[in-house]
Formats: sequence, structure tokens, C-alpha cells
Amino acid sequence: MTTFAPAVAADITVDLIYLARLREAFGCSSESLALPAATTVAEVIATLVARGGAYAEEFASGRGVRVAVNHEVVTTAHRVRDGDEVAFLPPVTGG
Amino acid sequence: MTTFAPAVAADITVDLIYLARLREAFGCSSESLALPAATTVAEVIATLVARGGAYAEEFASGRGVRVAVNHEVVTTAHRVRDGDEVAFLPPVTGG
Amino acid sequence: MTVRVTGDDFDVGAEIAALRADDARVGAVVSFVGTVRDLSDGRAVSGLALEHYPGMTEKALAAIVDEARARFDIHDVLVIHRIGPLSPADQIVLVAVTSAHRGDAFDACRFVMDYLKTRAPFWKKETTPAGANWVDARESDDAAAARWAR
Amino acid sequence: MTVRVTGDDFDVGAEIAALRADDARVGAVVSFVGTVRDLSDGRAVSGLALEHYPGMTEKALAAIVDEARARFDIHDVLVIHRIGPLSPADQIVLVAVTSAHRGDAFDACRFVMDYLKTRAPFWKKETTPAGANWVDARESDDAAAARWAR
Repeated sequence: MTTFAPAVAADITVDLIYLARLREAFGCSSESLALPAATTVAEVIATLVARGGAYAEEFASGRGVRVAVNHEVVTTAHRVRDGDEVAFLPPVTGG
Repeated sequence: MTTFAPAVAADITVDLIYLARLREAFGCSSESLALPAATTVAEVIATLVARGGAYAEEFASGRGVRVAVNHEVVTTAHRVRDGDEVAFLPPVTGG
Repeated sequence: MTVRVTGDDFDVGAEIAALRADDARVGAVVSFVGTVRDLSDGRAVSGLALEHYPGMTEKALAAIVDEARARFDIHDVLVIHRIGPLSPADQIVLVAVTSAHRGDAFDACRFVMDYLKTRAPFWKKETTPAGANWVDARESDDAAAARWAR
Repeated sequence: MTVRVTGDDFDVGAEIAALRADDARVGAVVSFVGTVRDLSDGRAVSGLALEHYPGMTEKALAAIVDEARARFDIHDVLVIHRIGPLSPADQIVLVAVTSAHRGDAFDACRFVMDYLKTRAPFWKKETTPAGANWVDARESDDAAAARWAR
């Protein structure tokens, strides 16, 4: 006999990378985060902001943090996939 | 007894310098030229053009020859003085 | 195209010579060297630490160079950017461009620098008498990069 | 300011290092190197002879550098221009500018080159399969210099 489970959104796991000022503010350079499939970058950020403290502060509008998924800059509407490397970049100051 | 000569325009002598293409066209790099005082650069050029041949050709309008007196570029209205170094410069092509 | 992110200093003369490679189609070489100033927004700077995002930084630099090659008639481009601790007067970055004529070489070198400043993932942390601070992005750099928009 | 007209080749790295002089007020060094191309207006070039007007040429270069210093916020300028016989791929000219910020260094370096090309008394004679010819001035150089008129 075979049972059929109802279809549910499969969970995914992404790697979050915090760079430069963000790494120092969060006291963390990277972490794994489990999320529902098809989560947008905006939702990832909302998840982090909900932690409060430095997370709420650093992702406040006007801080100019950009997001790169697998090394490509994306908009907040971008949907992350299982295994993605999601990096948070403060405004760059090289050169 | 003293005699008084009538006042006349004193003659001056200038050094003419021919550069690059002009030197080759005239077969001459420099010459001394005696002129009436207060001669203009335009009149110096007219004197040279009157020689005909390469001189008439190279000073024809549109060839872009510039004139420098004592290393400063001047207009054709400039009046030369005794001992001036008057150089004729084809369009420059350095760099 | 050569893009290099490195902790080591570089020899400007040797790098430019290698880029030219005695190629007689090249008539113009424009280069930019960025160096550590001892003054930043009026504060004395005693040292700098440069951080990057390994993997993405190299790709971002290569993309900027590709864009320069698409926009300008140039032969080759070299970008070297240092990371790690640096002192005042140290070399930070070298961008060099070869081309047949000078206009494209000047434009491309400046374009690469303007884009590098605003798009390449590098971050500077300065040590000043008030402590160590992450450097703020400059609006003038955004304005410089925006000039190339099209 | 250094202005040098010479038959000798120059070492770009050493010249830039000497110009910077490890001055930590300098944040940007822009340099231009002009080199002999083996093709000119579609003709193969096997050699070049560069002539100048001793005395005036040095003064003209110094005047161009003075004008650049008046127009732009820069620290120092170096101009080296070779004369005499040159071969394809040889270095002809080096212009290097130091400044606190890159915008002025790029502008000043380009300004000096544009003015040098149209105002400094140098003349090139090219050797091509058709013989030796004095090079014609380029209208594009006049246009480049005219961009700085004000």
C-alpha cells in the first residue's frame, strides 16, 4: 500500500555571506538559513530584520546594502534557490 | 664744424630659422636677413615669398606655417626687432 | 585581459611593459595608479585594510573590463587591486589600457576606474586617531560613474 | 615640474616612482605613454625620426604644464619626449600627473597630451615603403585640443 503526502513547498537552504561592515556588525561572516522555496531576497532581508538589533539597523533603508546571489547583484524581487550563496554587500569603497 | 645727417630708418638684422619640412624644402636651416626697422612678420614672409619656388609654395595659405619670435608664437602683425630669432614652424606632429 | 586581486605590491613599469608586449599596433598606453593618502575627509590616516569578496570581486572586475572593451576601441586592459593591510603612500590599484589612439585609452582607463570604484566589491577600513572605521562611499564616485550611463 | 627632451629611452616605472616620491598627499597617478605604431594612415612604418626646436620646445612644454597646473588641482607633472630616430614599438612620450583625486589627474594628463600634440614644436618624419615623409597634422588632434577652449 502506498500513501501520498499532500504537496507542500519544499524547504531550501541558502548560505548567507556578510561582508566588511556587516560582518563586524553581526559578529558573523556566514550562516546557513532554511527557507521556504521561492523565497524572495526581500523576504530573506525581512527574516533578518525580524531578528532586531544590528540586523534591523544595518538593513534600514538608506544604508545602501546590495545583495548578490552566486556573485551576481540582484534586485529584492529575485527568488533564491536551494544552495544559493546570498551575499550582503555594504556600499563599495575600493580603488 | 659738425654735419647732421637726415634721420633714416635704421636697418635691422634678424635670424630666420626653418624647421623640419621647411628646412628640407628650402635646403637651409637658418639665415640672417637685413630688414628695415619695424618690419612686420607679414612683411618678412612677403620678402621670402618673393623669392618664388619652394618659398612661395611653402608659405601659400593653408599650409599652416606658424611663426615664433624668440620662441614665442606671434601673429603676422608682430614687428620684429634687431637680433630677433624668427622661426618658421610647420604644423606640429609630436606626441 | 588580466585581472588580479592580490596582497602583493606591483611593479608599475614591469606591468605596463608586459601589457604592451612590444606590440607595434599599440600607440597609446594610459595607466592609473591609486595610492593610500594620509588624509581622508580631514582625518589623519595611519593605515588601511582592504577587504574583498573572493570569487565575486574577480568576476565583477572582469565584467567591468568586458564593458570597457565593448564601449571603446582598445587592445588590452590590466587591472591589479591589492587587499590586506596597507600604509600611507602604498599602491592600491593599477589600471592600464593599451590602444591604437589616445582618446580610447584615456576613456577606457577612466571608465574602468569609475566603475571599479562603484561596482567592484572592495571595502576599505581606515585607522585614524579616532580608531578604525569602515570608509563611507563617496557621492562624487557615484556621480563619476553616472557620467558613463547610456 | 619636470620637462625633458631627450634622445634616450625612459623607464616608466622609475619615472612614475620618482614623481610620486612616496608623497602620501598623492592619491592618484595618471600616466600616458605614446609609442611608435607600425601603421600610419594605412601605410607600413618601419621607422620614425623626431625633430624639435631646441629652446622653444622646452619652453612650450613648460607653458603647457603651467596651464595644466592653473586649470586643475594637481601636485606635480612630468613630461618626457624623445627626439631622434625611433623604431616601431619604441616609447615616444611620457606624461604623468599626480594629484589627491583621480578626476584632476585624468583631466590634466589628457589636457597636457592634447596641447602637446597641437602646440609643442615636434615633427615626425616616417619611413614607409614609399620613402620618408613628414607626417601631416591630424584634424582630430585639433578637435581634441579645442575641447579645452574656454
